[in-house]
Amino acid sequence: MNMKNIKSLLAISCFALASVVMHGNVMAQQANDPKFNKMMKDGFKADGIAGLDRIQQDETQKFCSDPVFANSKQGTKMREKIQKMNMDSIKQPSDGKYIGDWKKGEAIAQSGRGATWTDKADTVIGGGCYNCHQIDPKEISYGNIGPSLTGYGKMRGYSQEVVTYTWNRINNSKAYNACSNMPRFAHFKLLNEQQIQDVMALLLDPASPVNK
Amino acid sequence: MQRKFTLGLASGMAAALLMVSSSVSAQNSATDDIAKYREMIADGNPSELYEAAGEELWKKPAGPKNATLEKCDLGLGPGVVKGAAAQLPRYFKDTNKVQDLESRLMTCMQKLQGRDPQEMIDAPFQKGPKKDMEAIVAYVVTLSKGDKIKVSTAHPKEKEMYELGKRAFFFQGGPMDFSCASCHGEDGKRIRLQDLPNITTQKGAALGWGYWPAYRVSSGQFWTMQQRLNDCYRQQRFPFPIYASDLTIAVSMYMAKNANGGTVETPGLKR
Amino acid sequence: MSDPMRVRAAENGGIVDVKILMKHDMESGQRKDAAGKTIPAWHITTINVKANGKDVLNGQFGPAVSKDPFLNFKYKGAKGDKIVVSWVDSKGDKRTDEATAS
Amino acid sequence: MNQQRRSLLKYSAVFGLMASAGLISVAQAQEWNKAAFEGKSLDDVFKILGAGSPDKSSAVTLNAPDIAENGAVVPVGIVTTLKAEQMAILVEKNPSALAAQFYIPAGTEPFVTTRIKMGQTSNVYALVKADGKWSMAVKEVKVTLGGCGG
Repeated sequence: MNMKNIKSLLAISCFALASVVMHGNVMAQQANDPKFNKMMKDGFKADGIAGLDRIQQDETQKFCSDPVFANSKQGTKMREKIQKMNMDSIKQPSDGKYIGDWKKGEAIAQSGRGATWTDKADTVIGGGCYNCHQIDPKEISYGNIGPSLTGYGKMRGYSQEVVTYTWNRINNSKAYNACSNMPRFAHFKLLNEQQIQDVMALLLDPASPVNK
Repeated sequence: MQRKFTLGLASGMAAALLMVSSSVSAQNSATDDIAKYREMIADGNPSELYEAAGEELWKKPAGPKNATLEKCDLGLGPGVVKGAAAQLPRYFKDTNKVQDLESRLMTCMQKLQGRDPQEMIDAPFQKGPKKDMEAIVAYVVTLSKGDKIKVSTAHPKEKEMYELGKRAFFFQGGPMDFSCASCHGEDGKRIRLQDLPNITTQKGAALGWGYWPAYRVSSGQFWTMQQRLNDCYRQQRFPFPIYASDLTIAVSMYMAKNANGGTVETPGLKR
Repeated sequence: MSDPMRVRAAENGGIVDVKILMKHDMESGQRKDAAGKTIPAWHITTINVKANGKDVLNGQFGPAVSKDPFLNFKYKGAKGDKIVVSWVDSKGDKRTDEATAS
Repeated sequence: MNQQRRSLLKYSAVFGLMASAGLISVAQAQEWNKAAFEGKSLDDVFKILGAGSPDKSSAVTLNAPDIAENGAVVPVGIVTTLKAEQMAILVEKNPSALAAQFYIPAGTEPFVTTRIKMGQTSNVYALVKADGKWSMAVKEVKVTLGGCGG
């Protein structure tokens, strides 16, 4: 990084800091719009487990709802801040175990159920992994919003570094990419620790069909 | 096919070039087979059954005023149904609001027939007054089939609605951080085997907006655009969008305006 | 009370192509309601198609025929043939609709 | 088209009334073949139809997709060069194998298309009875999971 860049970065962050102080907002992120807020408030009603708290955005969601800013140079600092915040929230497995049962992991990856207003509070939430990823090559019905995970462990190896990265990514993908399309499975308690271990096994157990 | 191949490469790992390209060709044959399947069911769209029922309801006196909907103004003047769906949503002077097809039909039911719009809003989809609404929508949209989508944002309220809709389209929330854009903001994406139109582009918006309302094979039901949006929000894990709320009309306005120049293919036949 | 069918019949080279859409839930007997109770089967059982009073097709449906059934077949006939389609379902409900071959 | 539909509606109302008043008996020619539709396995149905173990025949064509995007609607057609008197559609892995059966009078083409439900990926059978003998065609149809699955 050359001097000029550092200078402009400094200038930007100073300005951002100043505007935070002045307006309670970050520079160039879309302004608060009372008309929009009212439309959202009047537009939804709570139904079953889907309460109105679901449209109360956290910092990550607010930032990512403005893709123009989020992907801009000016958004860099905020992006890094959000990634750090999400990274810091990740917990390593309490029992030290990263790899569970790949067969259970496959079932979790297949299911896209749970957490809608037609579900009950005790409906088991699926990982919905196949919605966006290719995983077991035998499953032809897979989406492509995320990258293919076929051959995941075979290609990357099974080192602790790969294991930890994968654990973190499933727990909270926003730790690496602030506006990743992937849900924060641990943060919102979509999957519990054991379920994440099982999905880990689907990707990283050498016996899993993913690595055959 | 070329595009999918490139995408497959981009998202795959360079180390697995061979593997990725072979699985992409398997995928292509799967999507080709799905295309064949769709072609096989395209003939005989059960929407026709709803359309016939809707025409009857349009012409049948109903409600406290025992009147028909034949004088309903959908934007092209009282009683003009042909081509009306192609120019909605739009601003209406009498209500001083931007309305989509369903909210406008509620206005007509209220003014002409004396029916209470709240009953329509509160009714579950596919039941009671909504069942009538669905049939009437099938009838109205069929009479725009083949027309060009031509939605205006000339009126300030229309322009405002479009901008609000755009913002709502990118609004993330819920326990999965989804917005409409999570699935409909990029080209060439799929959930499972379903292609996801990129609604931020004209081509993608026309593929989405132009084919709904539709008969939905998986549920065996005719779905209006309001129900289509409702289920999108359900899958987004959002709370329940209120029927014909400004939110739903704004998102519709965003899609419809983006789709301008595309063709109305409704009623469609969907998975 | 059953809803009307859509019947289309088009003659081409002495062959009439008949396409029928029936409005029926065709409940399979496999589904459960919200309370977990099995929804009993309810489906069209027999369908009869006549052209100018003469049988041109008899069909029998089980619960595995799709909701809002579609049926397409062809017979030797002419423009102007009067086509009468009738179905009966497992509760004894009936429906008859008519079309003219064009 | 509208005109045609209106007359269609008018006619159907009249016919519906006649039918419900018992003035015409609807589909009187056929009794529903309860036993065949309640047969569980392919063999059950073959036995009830008196089909024995039908031979595969290239004269019978089963039109069905390789993959169905949704098991609720699978288009299936049978066409044959044989002089078909009866046709039947069977799904091996459905709870009851027989989906639909057709009686083809003289003058009707040996061609029929309909749509069926399939609970899972399965072989689909097209059976044709001609000159008193049953023949068949078989095809596997894959039923995929579509959509978000929620």
